Amino acid sequence: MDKTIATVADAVADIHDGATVMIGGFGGSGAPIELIHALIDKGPKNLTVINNNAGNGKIGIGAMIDAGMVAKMVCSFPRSSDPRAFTERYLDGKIELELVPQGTLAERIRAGGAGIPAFYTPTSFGTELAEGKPIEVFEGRSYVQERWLKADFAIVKGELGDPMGNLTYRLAGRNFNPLMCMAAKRTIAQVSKIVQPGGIDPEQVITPGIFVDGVVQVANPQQEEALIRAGATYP
Amino acid sequence: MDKTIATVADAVADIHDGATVMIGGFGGSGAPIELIHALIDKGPKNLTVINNNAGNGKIGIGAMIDAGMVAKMVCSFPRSSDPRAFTERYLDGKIELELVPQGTLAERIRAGGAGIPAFYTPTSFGTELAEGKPIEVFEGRSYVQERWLKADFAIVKGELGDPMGNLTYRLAGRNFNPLMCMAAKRTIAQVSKIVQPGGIDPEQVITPGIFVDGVVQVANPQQEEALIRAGATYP
Amino acid sequence: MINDIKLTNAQIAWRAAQDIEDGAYVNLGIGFPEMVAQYQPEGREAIFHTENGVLGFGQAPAEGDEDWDLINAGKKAITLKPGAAFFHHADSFAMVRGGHLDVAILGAYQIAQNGDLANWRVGNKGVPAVGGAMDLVHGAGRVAVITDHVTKDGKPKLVAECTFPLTGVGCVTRVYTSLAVVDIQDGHFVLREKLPQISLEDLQAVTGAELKLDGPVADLIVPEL
Amino acid sequence: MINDIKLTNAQIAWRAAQDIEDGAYVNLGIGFPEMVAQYQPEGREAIFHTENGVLGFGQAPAEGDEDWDLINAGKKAITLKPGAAFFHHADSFAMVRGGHLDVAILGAYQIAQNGDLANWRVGNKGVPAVGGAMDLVHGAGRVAVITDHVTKDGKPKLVAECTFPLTGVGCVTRVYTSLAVVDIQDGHFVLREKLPQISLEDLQAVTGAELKLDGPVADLIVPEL
Repeated sequence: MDKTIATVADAVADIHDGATVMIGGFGGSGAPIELIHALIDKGPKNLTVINNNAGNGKIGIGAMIDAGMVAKMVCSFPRSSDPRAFTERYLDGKIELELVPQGTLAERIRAGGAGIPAFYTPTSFGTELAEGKPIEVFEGRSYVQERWLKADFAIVKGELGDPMGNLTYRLAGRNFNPLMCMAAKRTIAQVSKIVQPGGIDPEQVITPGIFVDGVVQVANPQQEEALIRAGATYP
Repeated sequence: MDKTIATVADAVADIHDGATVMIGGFGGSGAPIELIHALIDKGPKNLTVINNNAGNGKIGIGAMIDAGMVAKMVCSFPRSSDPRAFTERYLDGKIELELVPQGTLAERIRAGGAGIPAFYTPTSFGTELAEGKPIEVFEGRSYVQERWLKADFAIVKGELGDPMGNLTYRLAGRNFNPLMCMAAKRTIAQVSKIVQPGGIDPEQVITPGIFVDGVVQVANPQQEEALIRAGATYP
Repeated sequence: MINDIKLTNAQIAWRAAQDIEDGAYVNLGIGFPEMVAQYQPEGREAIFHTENGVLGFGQAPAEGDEDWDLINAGKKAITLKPGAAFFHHADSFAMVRGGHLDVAILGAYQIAQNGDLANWRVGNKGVPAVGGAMDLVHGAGRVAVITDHVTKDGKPKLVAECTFPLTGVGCVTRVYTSLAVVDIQDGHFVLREKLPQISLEDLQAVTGAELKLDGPVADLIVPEL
Repeated sequence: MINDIKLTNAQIAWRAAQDIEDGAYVNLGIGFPEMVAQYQPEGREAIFHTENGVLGFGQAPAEGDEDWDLINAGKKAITLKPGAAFFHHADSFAMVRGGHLDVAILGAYQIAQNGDLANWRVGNKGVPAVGGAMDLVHGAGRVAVITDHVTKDGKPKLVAECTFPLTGVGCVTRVYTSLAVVDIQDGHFVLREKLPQISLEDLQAVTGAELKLDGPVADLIVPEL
C-alpha cells in the first residue's frame, strides 16, 4: 500500500468545479497552505468550503475567495486580522455563508465521519442560529437537532505521514484536521515528512490511515500567520 | 495540582451502594483488575456495571458478580470463556441485562461525555434491540435514536499517568477506557507508572487530565487473561 | 449427497478472499470469518480492522508470545504489521458506521433474499450477546457472508424471510456458501457460481428462495489447500 | 459621575480571578476575559482550556519566540505549562458541552435578569461571526460575565430582557462589572458587592432591571494593580 503522491499539484488534481471541500486548520495553525495554493493554481470554481474561518489576507483561503473560486463558506468565525476578501463578497451578496457555532461545526464533521446523521446539542438553543431546526427535550432540558456534515474532499496538514496514510499533527495544528479526514470521500494530507510504515508508533498515530487517501510531503511548510505578517500574496 | 492517590483502596473508597460504574477494558485487555479487586474488598451492593462484557471466570467483574455486588449489567457481549457467574444469575432472574450493540455502546458513552443527549445510528434498525426507540429517516435511510450513557464512577486502566490526570494506554488496552473517562462524574485510573507533569509529551496524551479525577499507580498490573489461564480466583 | 460434495470452511474462506482487492480495509467477523485472512491472494495486501481498536494486525503470535493487551474482537492474541494504528472504541466504530471499511465478512444463521441477516441469536433462550455484529452490517462498502449452504440438519440458510432475530435489514450483498456464490440484488438471490457437480435443481432444492439467473453461472473453484 | 468612579478592565478581571478555585478548569473568552489569567491569586493554579485544542497553556511567548501552530482561540501565540495536552476540536468541545469545565468567563453586550446572554452580534449588519461563544455558555459549571456596567453611551448592559441576538438562554450565573458583582438567581439580579462610593440608588439607576438584595452587600474591592 502506497498512498504517497509526488506533488501538491497531483494531490489536488481531482478537485472539481462545484465540489465541497473541507480545509483543515484554525486560523493559520494547521492550515495546509501549499495544498490550498496548488488548488488555486488548478482553479476549480463554485466550491463550498468548510473551515473554521473564512480566510485572512491575500493568501490561503483568502486568496481562493479573491480568485472567485468559492460560492459558499461554512464556518464559525468569518473574521480575521484582514478579512477583506470574504467581507467584500459577502456584503455584495456574491458569497453565501452558513454560520455554525464552532463546537457544532466540529461535532457535525465528526458525525459525518462516524455515520451519525443527526445529534442533539444544547448549543444555539433559543438563538437565531437554531431557527428552523427541530428541538427536543431530554431530561428536562431543550436541545437542537443538528445534521452531519460531509465533503467530497478534505485537504489537511499533518506533521508526519506514512504510505498507509497514518498521520500525526504538530502542536495545536491538530484542531479540525483529524475530523475532516474522517468526513470526506477523498482526504489529502500534506505532511512535513513521510516516514516508512512503522515509522510512527502505532500508539502515537492520531489519524489512522483508513481515513486518508493521499499523502504528499511538503518538507518546510509555510505558516499562514507568518506569511500574513510578511504581507505575502498568492499567486 | 495533584490527582495522585496512594492506594487502590483509597481510589475506590467513594464508590457507594447503588452507584453506576463504568469499568474499562475489552475482555482482559485494558481491564483495571486491581481497582476491581479493591472494589470487591470494599463491597458496595446493587451496582449497575457498564463494560463491554460481563466478566470471565472468578476474577475481575466475574468475581464482582459472584460477590453479589451487581444488580445490572450494561454490555454488548455477556459471553466469555467462562461466563458462569453472569449466566447463572441471569438465567435465575437475579441480574438485569441491558444489551447494547458494541458500537452503540461506545457512542452512547462518548455522547455522555460530550454533552450529546441523543444521536441517530443505523445500528439495530429493524431488529429487536431497536424496539421502543424513536426512528427517523434522514436522506432516505432509517435510523434509531439512542441516548447518552453516563455513570457515577469510571474505573479505567492506563499505562502512564501524571498528577494532572493525563493518561496514555498500552496497545489495544485503550478500547473503552478513554470514552469512560469522559462520561463519569468521577474517574479513577490505575496506571503502570506515574510520571511528573510534562513526563507525557502533550501530543501523545490520549486522555487529557480534565477527564480524570484520581490516578493510582499499580506498577506491575495483573492481566485478566493470564489470571484466568492460571485458574486464579478472587478474593 | 449434498454433504459429500461441498467446500470445506477453509475453501469457502479461500473463495471469499479472492474477491478482496489489494489495499482493502476489511473486518472479519469472529470465528469462521477470521479464516479469510489466511487466503489473501499473492501480491495483494488487505488491512484488517478489529472492533476493539486496531488497524493493520497480522497473524496470531506463537504460543507463549501472546501479549494479552494485544487482542482482536474475538479476544485472540494478535501481532501488528508495520503501519498499524491503535484507537479507542468510538473511533473504531466511526470507521465501521461511517462507511470507511471496504468489506465486512460475517457468519450467518440465515440470510434472506432481500439481504436481511440473522447471525446473533437463534431464539429467546439463554444469554443474548450481540457484540459488534449489528454495527458491522452497516457502513462497509460490501457486507458479505460466508456460511455452509444448509444447517447441520439440512435446512436452508438462504431463505425467503429470516425466522431468527435480525442482525440487520437489507444489508448483505453477497453470500459465499459451501455450494455456491450468490449475490443479493433487488430483493432476490442471483446465482453467480456453483459447484459443477451439483445441478441447478439440486441447489435450488436446498435453497429457501428462488435462485435467479442473470447471465452465465460460473464453476465454483475447489482449491487445494 | 459613574465613569469617574469605576473599576478598570484590569480591576474587573482581578475581581473575577479571585473566585476561581485552585485546580479549576477555566475557559476565558477572547479579548477582555483573557486578562483574568493574569490575576490568579497566589497559591492557586487554574488550568486554562482553549477551544482549538489545548489544555494547560501559559503566558504569551516573548515577541519573536512565537510558534504560530501554538495559538489560542483568539489566534494569539501561547506557551505550554508542564502537563499540557493537545486534542482535536471535537474532543475540545466535548470538554465544553460535556460539563467538564468548572468556569467559563465571557464578555457581554447584554445580560438579562434571567441569565440570557447576548455577546455575539449587535444587529443584523455586517458579517456575523459566532466562534465558540454559543458552545461555551453551555456545560461549564459556572458561566460568568465580565463587563463594564454600562455601554459607552451610558445605557445599561444588565437588562430586563436582551434586545440583541442571544448567545444563550438562562446561562449566566454571575456578572462582574465595573461597579458591582451581581448574581443571577431565580430570574433576578441579586446584588452581592458594589463600589462603596456609589449609592444603591445610583447603581440601580444605571441597571436595566431591579437589583434585589439577599443579605448584606459587600464593598467591591479596588485592587492596586
